[in-house]
Amino acid sequence: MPFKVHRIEAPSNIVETNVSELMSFYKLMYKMRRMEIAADMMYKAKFIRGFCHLYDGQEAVLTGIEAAITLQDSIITSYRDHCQHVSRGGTVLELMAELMGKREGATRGLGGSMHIYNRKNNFYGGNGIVGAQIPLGAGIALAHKYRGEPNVCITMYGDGAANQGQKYEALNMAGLWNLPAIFVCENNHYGMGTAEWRAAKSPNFYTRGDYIPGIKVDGMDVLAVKQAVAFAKAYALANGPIIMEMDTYRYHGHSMSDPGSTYRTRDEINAMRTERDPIERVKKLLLANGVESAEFKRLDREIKKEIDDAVEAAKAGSIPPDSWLWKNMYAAPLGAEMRGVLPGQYHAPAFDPEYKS
Amino acid sequence: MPFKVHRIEAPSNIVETNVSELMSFYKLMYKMRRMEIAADMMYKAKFIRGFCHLYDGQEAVLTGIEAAITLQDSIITSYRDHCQHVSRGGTVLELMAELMGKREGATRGLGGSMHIYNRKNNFYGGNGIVGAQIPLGAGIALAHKYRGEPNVCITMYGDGAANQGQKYEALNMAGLWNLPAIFVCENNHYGMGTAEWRAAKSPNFYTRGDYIPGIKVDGMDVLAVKQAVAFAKAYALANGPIIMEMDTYRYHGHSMSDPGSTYRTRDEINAMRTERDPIERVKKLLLANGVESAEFKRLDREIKKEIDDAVEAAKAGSIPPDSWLWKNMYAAPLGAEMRGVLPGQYHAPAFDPEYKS
Amino acid sequence: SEMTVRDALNSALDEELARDDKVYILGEEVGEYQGAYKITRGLLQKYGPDRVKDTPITEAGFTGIAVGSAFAGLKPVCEFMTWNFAMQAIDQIINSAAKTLYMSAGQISCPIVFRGPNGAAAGVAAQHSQCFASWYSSVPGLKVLAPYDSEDARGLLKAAIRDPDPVVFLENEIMYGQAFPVNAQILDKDFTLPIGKAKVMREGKHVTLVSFSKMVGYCLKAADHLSKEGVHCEVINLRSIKPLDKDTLVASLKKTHRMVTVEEGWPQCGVGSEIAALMQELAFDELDAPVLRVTGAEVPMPYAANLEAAALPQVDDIIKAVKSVL
Amino acid sequence: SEMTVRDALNSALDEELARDDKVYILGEEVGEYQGAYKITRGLLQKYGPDRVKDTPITEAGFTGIAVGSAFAGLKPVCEFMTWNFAMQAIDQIINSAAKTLYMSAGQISCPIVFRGPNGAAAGVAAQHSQCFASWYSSVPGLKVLAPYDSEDARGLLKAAIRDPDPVVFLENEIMYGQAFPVNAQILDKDFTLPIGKAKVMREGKHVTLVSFSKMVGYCLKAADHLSKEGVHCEVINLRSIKPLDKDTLVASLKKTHRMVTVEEGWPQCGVGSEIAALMQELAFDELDAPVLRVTGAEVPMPYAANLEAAALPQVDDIIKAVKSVL
Ligand SMILES: Cc1ncc(C[n+]2csc(CCOP(=O)(O)OP(=O)(O)O)c2C)c(N)n1
Ligand SMILES: Cc1ncc(C[n+]2csc(CCOP(=O)(O)OP(=O)(O)O)c2C)c(N)n1
Ligand SMILES: [Mg+2]
Ligand SMILES: [Mg+2]
Repeated sequence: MPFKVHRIEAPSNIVETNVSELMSFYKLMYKMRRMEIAADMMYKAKFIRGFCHLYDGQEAVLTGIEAAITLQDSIITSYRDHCQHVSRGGTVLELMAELMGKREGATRGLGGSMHIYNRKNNFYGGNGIVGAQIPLGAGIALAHKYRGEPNVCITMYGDGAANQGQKYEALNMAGLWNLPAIFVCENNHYGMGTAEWRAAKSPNFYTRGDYIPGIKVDGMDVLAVKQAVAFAKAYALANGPIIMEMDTYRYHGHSMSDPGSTYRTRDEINAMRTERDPIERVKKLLLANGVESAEFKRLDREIKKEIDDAVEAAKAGSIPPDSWLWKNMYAAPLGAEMRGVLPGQYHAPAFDPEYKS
Repeated sequence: MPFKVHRIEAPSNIVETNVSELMSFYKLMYKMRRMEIAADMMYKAKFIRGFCHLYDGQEAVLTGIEAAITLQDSIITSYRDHCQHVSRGGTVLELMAELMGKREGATRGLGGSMHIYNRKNNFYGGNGIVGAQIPLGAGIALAHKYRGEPNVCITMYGDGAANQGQKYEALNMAGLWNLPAIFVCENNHYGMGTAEWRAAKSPNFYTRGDYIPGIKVDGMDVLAVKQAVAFAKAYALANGPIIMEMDTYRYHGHSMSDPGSTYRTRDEINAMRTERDPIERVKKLLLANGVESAEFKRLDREIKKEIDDAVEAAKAGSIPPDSWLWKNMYAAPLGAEMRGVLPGQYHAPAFDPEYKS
Repeated sequence: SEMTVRDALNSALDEELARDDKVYILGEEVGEYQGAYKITRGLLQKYGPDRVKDTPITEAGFTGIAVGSAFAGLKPVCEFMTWNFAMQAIDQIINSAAKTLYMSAGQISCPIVFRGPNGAAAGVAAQHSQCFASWYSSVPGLKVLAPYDSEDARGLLKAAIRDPDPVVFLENEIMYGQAFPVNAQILDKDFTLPIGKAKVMREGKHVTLVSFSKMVGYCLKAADHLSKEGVHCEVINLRSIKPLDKDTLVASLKKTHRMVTVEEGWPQCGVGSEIAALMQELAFDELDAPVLRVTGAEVPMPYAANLEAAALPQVDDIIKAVKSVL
Repeated sequence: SEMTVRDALNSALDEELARDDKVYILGEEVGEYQGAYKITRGLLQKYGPDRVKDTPITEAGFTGIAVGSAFAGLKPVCEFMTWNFAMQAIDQIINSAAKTLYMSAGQISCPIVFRGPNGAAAGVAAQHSQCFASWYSSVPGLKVLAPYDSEDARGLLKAAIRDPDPVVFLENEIMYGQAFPVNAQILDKDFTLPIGKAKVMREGKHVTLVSFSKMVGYCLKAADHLSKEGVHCEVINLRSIKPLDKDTLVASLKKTHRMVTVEEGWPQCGVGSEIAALMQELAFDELDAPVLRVTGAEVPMPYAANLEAAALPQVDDIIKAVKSVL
């Protein structure tokens, strides 16, 4: 699938890669896949509660992005944020423990599935409000520019979110101020149960920035994603915002309460899995380039074990003490007293991001 | 100035008119002009308080719109809403009295300058929140369609409002649902003190609907406006939403606290007045077509007198009784009691749109 | 017979759609998906896409559209997937829906119902667990209702849809699946409950428990438990948070002389604050003890189950509060 | 010497821009136009367009951008032309700014000030006159400040900008032009006031008047008047509405045993409701009379001057309320 473009010239369709890069893609994507499948199982086994939005099917998008940027570049996304945790340097254990509400979790059991962050490595979450991350991402880009850093902010959102008004407000300001902002619409073709064309009069999301250039990419092809994001990063640093539409697919339902099969056909899902799966695609390339299939067996086993171990360790984790309720509401609590459930119960909130106590 | 279009074929540039139609335009526009000038004077004389946004300079837009639609079609606009009151059948006295906070006012002294309505003649106000009228207008269009009426809703907003996210949300839904909605961007080139190009990365407002067709019209030419709106109404009834950008100009500052001369040059304002004034333009046409200049003298005197009389009558009006504070908060008050300023002071709100008591 | 709150809401919508063709429903996933929480199940099939409209995820826009259509004479029921998302649209709810009748001197009314689940569900963390009862109830021009059981759900929703004013209707996701007894009267297609009236769910003489929505059930449980210890609580289900039924509250206070309010929302400027302020203003001499507020803890909602439980009132907390005013 | 509240705010902004290059201002008309109410006068000229940024009229968008930049380490001062317009952006203030530090387990802080005029100005009617003090003060994670005079304006705004948490800063348009005495300490470039502490503006023994923003002046006037009749009011300027300085309030109540709260906002679930609820909860036995609330009337703000006056607390109302608790 060639790039489609809007108000910009397409980058080259010719990509250079090598076995070791492809291997690293395979490993990361396979790990994401297994992690999400494990989360699905743990949810069904009632170790996880609340909302839980899985990323399997879409792995090439994030993997390609990460390949084209550095940890000095920023990422912000929606509630579908598990895989950013690992791509930005977190562990599977931290993710699993978070989903299970354990103190070992990425956000200590405070945030849950939708609220994962890694400030150190410029991952800004995790946002449960559809569309809200879009201006936030533009603001992070503004901070990069303000400080004169050679970095961009990647803002990821769905095809459903693409209709949000605040997206247009953010695009306009990003354009006016030439912010180094890359807006990545992960078009998995459904926002919950609503097909893109039922929610968007124009589902050509790469053109929806109107006066902002756009590029449409096969989001199931990690090499295409990497190529396009590298191009977009250079563009954004030199000129300002750009929109990328990643054509992708979520295998699971929207969240755990959605079987994901009432508004789309089994055939559609199966066709995606068999014809466009991003992991199989890379695997095929590697096999064609001399990697033995035994090597994959070994790798897969290794990764599965990593996930299984993380799941077990997370299960064995402990729940956060009740005193943590009162931590990190304020960076400067200033002696404030917050009220508990009962009158007379006042608590002094503490700033304690290390959770020392 | 020819029509400019976006995703649609332009209507004909050839307009038919006649002396009597032009005369009616002249009268309405001149009345609007004098009324706004009177409001300016009354404001400066401290008979009017708070916000007061004048429409002089932009008269051809509303006049042309009204000429192309009927009172069964709906209009909604921003806080710059004085002239809709008279174009939709209200009196100058009602408007002036409202500005002075009198019980004889269009909204009985409750609404003030920004909140004028005429429900009977499908004028929905009057909205003080920039952009909020845009989805409201789409909703009124939805009601027309829902009931199978052959009518459109005209939603008027400024170049500043054109950047609002809720506009994009409303456009998308209007497009999805083929609503008979005409979105009229009155581009007077400034939103308060901000020139259009400082607020909008793309100030081609007629193209900002992207997938929604648009047409740019000389908003200082009442005949062009009429022609284009008639075209747009037919289009909207058959197909759904359309955007119209009216190139116009406000002679006054944004509101009474703005001299209107810090962010634009006197030269610019003077050039507009001398070269593009919508009233002079119609007058010239009429003079060229045999109307005597004495006739204008007579007319102008008549209209000025109407305005002066209205101003005097408004001044002589009475202030609303304090008991009106408690009217029309609810259509069905259900025996509720609302609290006054002091404890123990409870008031039963009444539904009394006739203000009988 | 029994009926879940979900079915109560669903049947109320169904009957009102049937009764008045100006009534229509719009919101995210209300149609083809049958509702995120299945409140609108079957309605698209029965009434078609003009009456049951799926919207994009654009709350400000579709709320404005709904309000505009109400100005123009339709009677929309505007579903928010949860009330948290209505913050994107709150300007339209307050500045357009609540204020226009007044600003237009009675010309333009706004017969609309805004509904959806409010407050905490289970394990959905800080951005999905806020209670908006106090904010909306502060606004003159709005009516604010919160059903507890299936009777409330049917009677209040049908009353809200028939009401000519904007109504904020606060449901609770956790209650959707709960079944309650219903009788023929409640099932009658013209059954409505009066807006602005609280219901005494249980009579008692020692202390009055006041709450709304899910917490009414907790109060009833606490009352049950306390009655075994000889403490008889009067339990009031507010039903209407605006207008607030101060007469019923004062009457009960005159009887018990003690009051505890219970809500899941944050304490500061909460519904309990208003009730406490009102009671001491209106019936100072009747109070034998302070009106105590049991509330959600003053924290953004944490995710972990134990912390979530600690952040919300439990039956035990209510019992403790009651004991402390005796 | 004297200084207007406008100049106090302006000088505070100026000094904080000079002090910390992470501080920047954004909002509608803050730059070339010099501020709709001229609070930012001269700052664009002095600090340039990267530090003083004009935005389009897109509150949700620029608030989100401001919050995002704060997450990433900048210190934005986000001006709302009035707080009414912030309803379009309230989701970003609550769900992004207030909750993220907590949700991120202390990783991502949000040092931002949201500021602008709040509540009623003169003759601007229902959509432009709402007081948001109670709503914002209900939200854990926010700090909510409301200056009264020039000392407050300087000291609280500078403290807010230096504070690492999101601060909602509620000004009053009518106060901008008022001049107040200032001394060298107040004018010092490192003058800040503590967040969370109320100020006793006037000592008294008969009754405590509690208010914030413009109403503090009305309370002082009422106290003046009453003192001539031998009634000595203690006047408390809250300054901080979240956190609320309950210690100062209780201490005063212990002295006077009577309290009247005054605010321009609506009564239900207002700041006065919270204070009344708190006082009877924390100091029931100290109350010799109910805590009375003087508030804005429960109506959308009408336009006509006489109705507007009737809808807002006047000095006379405060005097009446005081007399009724004596
Ligand atoms: C403002 C808001 N409205 C509604 C929701 C409920 N909701 C959560 S995700 C979602 C669908 C989003 O679809 P899309 O943007 O395509 O992202 P995807 O889930 O496909 O990744 C909805 C409606 C929400 N969280 N926030
Ligand atoms: C949401 C919101 N933000 C800000 C304002 C303040 N304001 C009132 S009018 C205006 C300028 C609008 O300009 P434009 O849309 O071009 O309309 P015009 O006044 O030129 O007719 C601003 C910023 C407001 N009323 N509402
Ligand atoms: Mg999607
Ligand atoms: Mg303009």
